[in-house]
Amino acid sequence: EDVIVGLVTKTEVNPFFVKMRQAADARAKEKGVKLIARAGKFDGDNEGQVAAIEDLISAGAKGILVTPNNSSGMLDVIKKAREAGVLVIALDTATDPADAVDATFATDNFEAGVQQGSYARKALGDKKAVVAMLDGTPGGTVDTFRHDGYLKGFGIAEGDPSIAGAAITNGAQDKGQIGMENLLSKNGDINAVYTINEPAAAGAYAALKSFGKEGDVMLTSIDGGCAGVRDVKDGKIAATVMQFPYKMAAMGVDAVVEYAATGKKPSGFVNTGSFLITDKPVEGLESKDTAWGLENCWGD
Amino acid sequence: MSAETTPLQATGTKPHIVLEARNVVKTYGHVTALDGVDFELRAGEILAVVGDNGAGKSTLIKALTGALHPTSGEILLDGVPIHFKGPLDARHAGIETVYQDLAVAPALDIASNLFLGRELRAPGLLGSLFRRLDKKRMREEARRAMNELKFRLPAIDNPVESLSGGQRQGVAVARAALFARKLVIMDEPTAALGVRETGQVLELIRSIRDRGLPVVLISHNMPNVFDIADRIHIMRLGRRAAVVSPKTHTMNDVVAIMTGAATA
Amino acid sequence: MSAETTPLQATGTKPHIVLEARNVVKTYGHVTALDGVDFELRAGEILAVVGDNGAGKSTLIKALTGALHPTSGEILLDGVPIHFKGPLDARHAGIETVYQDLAVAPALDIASNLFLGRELRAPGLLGSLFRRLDKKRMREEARRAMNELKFRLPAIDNPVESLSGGQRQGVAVARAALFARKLVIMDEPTAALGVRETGQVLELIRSIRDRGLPVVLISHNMPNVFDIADRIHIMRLGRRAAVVSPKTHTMNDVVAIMTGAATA
Amino acid sequence: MTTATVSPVETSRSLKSRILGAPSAGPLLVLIGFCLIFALSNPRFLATHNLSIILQQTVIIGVLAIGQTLVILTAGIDLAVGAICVLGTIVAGKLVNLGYDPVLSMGFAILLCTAAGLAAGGLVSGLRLPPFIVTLGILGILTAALRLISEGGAFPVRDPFLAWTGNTMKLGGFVLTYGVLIMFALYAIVWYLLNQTKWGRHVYAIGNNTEAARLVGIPVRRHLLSVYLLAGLIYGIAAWLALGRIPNADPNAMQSANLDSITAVVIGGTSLFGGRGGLIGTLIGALIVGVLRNGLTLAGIDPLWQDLVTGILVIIAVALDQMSRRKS
Amino acid sequence: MTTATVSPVETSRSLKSRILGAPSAGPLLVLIGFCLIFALSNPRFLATHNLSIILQQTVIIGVLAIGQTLVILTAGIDLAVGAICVLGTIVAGKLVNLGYDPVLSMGFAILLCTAAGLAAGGLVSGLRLPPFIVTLGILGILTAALRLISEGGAFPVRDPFLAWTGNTMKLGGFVLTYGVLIMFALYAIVWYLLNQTKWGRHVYAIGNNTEAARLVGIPVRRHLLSVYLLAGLIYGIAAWLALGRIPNADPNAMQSANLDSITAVVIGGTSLFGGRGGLIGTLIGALIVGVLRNGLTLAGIDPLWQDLVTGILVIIAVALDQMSRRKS
Ligand SMILES: Nc1ncnc2c1ncn2[C@@H]1O[C@H](COP(=O)(O)OP(=O)(O)OP(=O)(O)O)[C@@H](O)[C@H]1O
Ligand SMILES: Nc1ncnc2c1ncn2[C@@H]1O[C@H](COP(=O)(O)OP(=O)(O)OP(=O)(O)O)[C@@H](O)[C@H]1O
Ligand SMILES: [Mg+2]
Ligand SMILES: [Mg+2]
Repeated sequence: EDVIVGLVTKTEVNPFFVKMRQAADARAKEKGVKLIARAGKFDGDNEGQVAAIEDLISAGAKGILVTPNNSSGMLDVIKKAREAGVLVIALDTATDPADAVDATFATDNFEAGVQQGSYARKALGDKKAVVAMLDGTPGGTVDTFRHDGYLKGFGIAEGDPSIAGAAITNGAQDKGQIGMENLLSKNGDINAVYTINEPAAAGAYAALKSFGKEGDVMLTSIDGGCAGVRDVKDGKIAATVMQFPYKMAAMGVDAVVEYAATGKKPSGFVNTGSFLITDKPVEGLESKDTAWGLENCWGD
Repeated sequence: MSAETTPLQATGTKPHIVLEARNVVKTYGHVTALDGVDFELRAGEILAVVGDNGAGKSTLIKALTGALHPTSGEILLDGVPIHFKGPLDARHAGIETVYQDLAVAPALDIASNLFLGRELRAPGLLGSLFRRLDKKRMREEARRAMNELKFRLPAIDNPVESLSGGQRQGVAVARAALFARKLVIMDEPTAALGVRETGQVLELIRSIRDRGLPVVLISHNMPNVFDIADRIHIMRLGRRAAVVSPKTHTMNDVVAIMTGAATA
Repeated sequence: MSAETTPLQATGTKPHIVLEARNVVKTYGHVTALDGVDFELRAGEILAVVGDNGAGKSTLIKALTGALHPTSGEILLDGVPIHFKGPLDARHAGIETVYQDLAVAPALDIASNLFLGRELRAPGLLGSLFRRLDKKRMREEARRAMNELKFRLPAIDNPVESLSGGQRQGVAVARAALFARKLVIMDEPTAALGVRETGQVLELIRSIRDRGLPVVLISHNMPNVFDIADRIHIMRLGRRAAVVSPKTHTMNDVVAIMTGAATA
Repeated sequence: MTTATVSPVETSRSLKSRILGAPSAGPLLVLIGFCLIFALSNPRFLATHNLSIILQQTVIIGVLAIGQTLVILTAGIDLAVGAICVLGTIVAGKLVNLGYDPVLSMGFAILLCTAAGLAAGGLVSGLRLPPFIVTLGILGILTAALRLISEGGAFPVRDPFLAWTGNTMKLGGFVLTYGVLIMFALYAIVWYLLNQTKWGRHVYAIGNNTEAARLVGIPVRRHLLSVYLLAGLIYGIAAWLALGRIPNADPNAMQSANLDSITAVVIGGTSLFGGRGGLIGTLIGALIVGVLRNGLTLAGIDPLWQDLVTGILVIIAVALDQMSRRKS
Repeated sequence: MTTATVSPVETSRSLKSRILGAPSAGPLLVLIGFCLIFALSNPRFLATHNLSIILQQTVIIGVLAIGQTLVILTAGIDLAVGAICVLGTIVAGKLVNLGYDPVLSMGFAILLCTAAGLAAGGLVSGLRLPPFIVTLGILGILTAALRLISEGGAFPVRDPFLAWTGNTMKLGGFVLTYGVLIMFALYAIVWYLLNQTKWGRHVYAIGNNTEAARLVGIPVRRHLLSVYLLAGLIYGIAAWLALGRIPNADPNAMQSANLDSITAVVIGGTSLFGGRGGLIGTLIGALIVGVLRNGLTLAGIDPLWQDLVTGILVIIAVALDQMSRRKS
């Protein structure tokens, strides 16, 4: 019988997870194992993810890779899976407590937010900042980490008067655009924009352009998708923070294959890293240029 | 005022008036459906209400049963002014009505429609504590009631929407007859009925009167009206044109009043 | 087969049969609504169809107009077997019908309902190219048609749901009369009508016949039937019990056949 | 009409025709059909453990769909099912985490859900607003309120009472959670209410012809109120069941509960126009959705294709049901 | 009935009563009321630039809601609006990026959307399936298909023709995009179809009483097919407008388009039971939603609270409309 690797991502709506699944699929084919993937329906679909893990246990998966929608949402079912002898690895988002899973291959989203925020602050120079926050889905784990990280990196606290306003984008470009337009209508002095991900940034750019302000606003993002990196190269986005879903997925599949063959389990937290990508580096912040970014980006 | 107060006793020869309307007006936008209509139903009588199409007959009886709120005017039950908030109040007062549109739920079966709003509960704990319906008894009673009307019907648990027009009307008529405690109002109850079934319904109306309940019968069928009515209330243009007795007036007289060709 | 073929000429004394049904059966589950019914409508006649409630009259005419598909049996128009796929085909063949349930769209206004499915287009380019409705003309024609029936109606752009029962029926009758080219079928067209309005509709039926179109009239009103019909088709239990002439039979005879107390 | 009986009114229909004519016969056959196909594609599908999993996965949507069925039968629609249920999980979780008695906390949360249902019912019946708008508005209000109460994030709820519904028991070799039993009990109770009491009759009558219901003297507004209230209570109980499945309160959970519960109701053969359908169909509808999801995963269908296959199968399911109905 | 006229049938109603009685009068007053409140809370709201922004934000949902109105008027519901529109953006974008002629690409994409509408119409009218299930199924199928076509990710679409609808022009000091003009033109055309042609009459008749429509000889099935087909065409045009707003094809866009478009229709006073309502109301409904979102941001309301305020205001909007209607 085939070795079955289960993959449970947050949603199929976010290209980040789509790419993660594609990478896992490719790696599984390479290794001659079978990948069964499932996803939640929306950010926060804990029930959908729990059901997915249950189904994968039923299907006889050897190992399950999961990007939990929230860090404590599926502790019970993970426990059930491990008790049934299934290797469970958290990808992208750690569980709380972290040792609920066998191992975690993830980025530090808070740190990624800090990188985005620090860059924006430094790149603005000594200009007085007027910030717009384009959030994802309030309450989501990643959303909170990135948002808080950005503020920390920017050196301001929640509720700081330099924050001109916020909008909920659900990480979608259409909502990103509408949110940005309305915030610009409200305050034309906005000169720094946080975005939860690159689709939201694409929407924000469309709005900035229609206001003729695309040149003088510090638009930054997180993800490192190739479309996003190209936007950085084209100067639409000033900088983005790249993550490595391919890496996480491939490492995850490898670990399951190894476990199936030898019974050896990985353990602990493996930071797959995040890099600031920009063609306009600022002093005191390590960054890579878009040429490097395009080589290492995910997607196409 | 509760409608349950003891009826005033009829004094002298003046008969007791069970249901009365005074100067009732009902307008819809710029359409005046009732233009100050008066109405009197006496104890123990069959009162026919006749009039051209659109004369306001249905609107009048809807105003009487609380199915609509008159723009102005007064309605009295047993001489006491009442304000029905809806048909439920009228039902509580013992008034049963056959509306012209029948008021049936097409997807429900015949028995359910017959007992709609007056369902029977099972005897004993099942009924009182668990509020269980007595479906069997309702089915049986429904069958009995429809048989009494000599209606040929398909199975009693067929939905009403599968019935013929006359059969459907039969269900509505049987319902009103079954539950009336004070008076019955029927808006064109025989319009869709065959000759035999019409006869049965007229029979039924007489038997209701004989039980002591007055009946208001709206009908366009003059022979029927003259056959059965004690008095005839004639509507014209949203008003009462006249009240006549079938003994003193002919059908032609009544039609003439209805159409405005004559006055009473 | 197109229904537009030239009618066969009546040969000899045998009158030409316009619409015919042979041994039509319609069952719903275990209910047999039509149990092998035959039917013949002759050119230029008014044929009354009578029968108890549930005898199958409405089912029969629905089978004739394609509104339902018979379980078995044959239908012929001008002697040619036809298979109406739906009421649209019957309409194309020039058959207009007043259904017992009226078939009106309650939220649409009177004029729209009168012209439903037969809307008039504006003259000229507006109509032919832009397919614009001629609302003004439809309103006027509708007003004229309803006035002809001497119906008292509120404004012609009131929705049909705000009409009285009889007024609504008037709209359906006027529609059928306005558009018939071959024959008219009316299922209890006067059930909800007042005395005056009934007279008008009977008048209308006669005038349709005088235009050369045969009319099928379903009615429970024996005096009306005997007043107007050339022949009477009597339904009983889903079959044709008899076809009689009002000249040779009395009302009592007909009622007796209907109820099974006698045979023709 | 021809009847051979002496009495003009025929006796009741035969048992066979009643079963075949029952509105849930079609969906049931479809459910059985799907199960057979999945069993053939992967024998693990029929493992008692897997069947038990499917039941557990059906619990939340299954229970929410009871309330949705009630509302839809009155010709309404409820877009706040998920939000009200999440309200229950957040409030109960918050209170317990603050140290309040778990039973009281859960009770209070369920009460709050009932109140939310009552508010919806009040607006629908009192102001006669379209249920779509009322429940959409309540969805918006609750979405914001939940974020505010939970201070933006999900939090774990660790309490044995709140998690009790997730505990398992054995029933003749079959492992069930108490949640599954509660779901079946709720179906039984509401089925009884709908089919064996006056209250249920009136739900159907109102949905089928509101004006007729009013004219025969059914207190339509009060009745609508009671329907939404009961629905709210059921959503509150669903919150308890949800905590049993996932001991975690998340303001962003159950966003697809609206569509999922309506889907179960419609697949189960209940009309969105009200007055026609039933609860058994809804249970079957919810199971069909659960079986599809589980079965497709076990069959190893790529998730990209799962949406597609589910879309097609749902259409086929309803088409088969429709055809079987037209035949009878 | 008392009428002073000689003719028994009265003449048409007065102009005043027709305007006040028009079904969209209520929503219009609500829209004006909201605008006034927002203008008072922040003078920037009335800046021509901001008003123009609101119009631009309304374009996509506004156009999708035209198709949704048509479907709802026939007593249906369309859950595939967003998916069909995204199909258009992805196919057009993909083809252009592959080097095909932009006009032909867009034309082909619109054709494909029309075909999707036709498929929905075929299932609804041919197999007589509930529109809810049919469009839900198509939503699932398209969701999967879109991901397959786009290989999961969004991609930029750089073509002046596809982006043309986003270009601006000045109209007396007011900056408008061509997209906004196309939206108004579509409203005008479909309004004409609905109100001035036989086709539109029949849409209302079918939604109001399908059986009556069938009996008077309206070819109901064929007509339903044409409605879904036209809706699909409109969703295709919306795809072009969407590319004008964001020159980026994203398979994950428009997730909320179903709910948003239905909301616009219902706020606009069209009944979900079909046959009652109109297109003007929908336009106003879409604008109300846009104005709320923009106005609340300009008023500085925290986005966490915006859902709450929007929920309340939507209920109030419809309540006011309802009351004004009951008065008249
Ligand atoms: N809801 C309404 N809106 C507007 N006009 C109405 C409404 N209901 C009734 N009318 C009008 O009021 C008048 C009286 O109607 P009503 O139904 O009382 O007549 P009726 O005497 O019962 O007639 P019929 O014999 O045809 O049943 C009619 O002209 C009708 O058009
Ligand atoms: N859709 C249906 N399903 C089941 N039974 C039906 C259906 N339609 C009609 N029937 C039955 O068929 C029989 C004939 O009905 P039909 O409507 O033809 O009678 P009718 O002669 O027109 O009666 P009426 O004078 O009351 O209008 C009735 O017993 C009716 O219950
Ligand atoms: Mg009347
Ligand atoms: Mg009939």
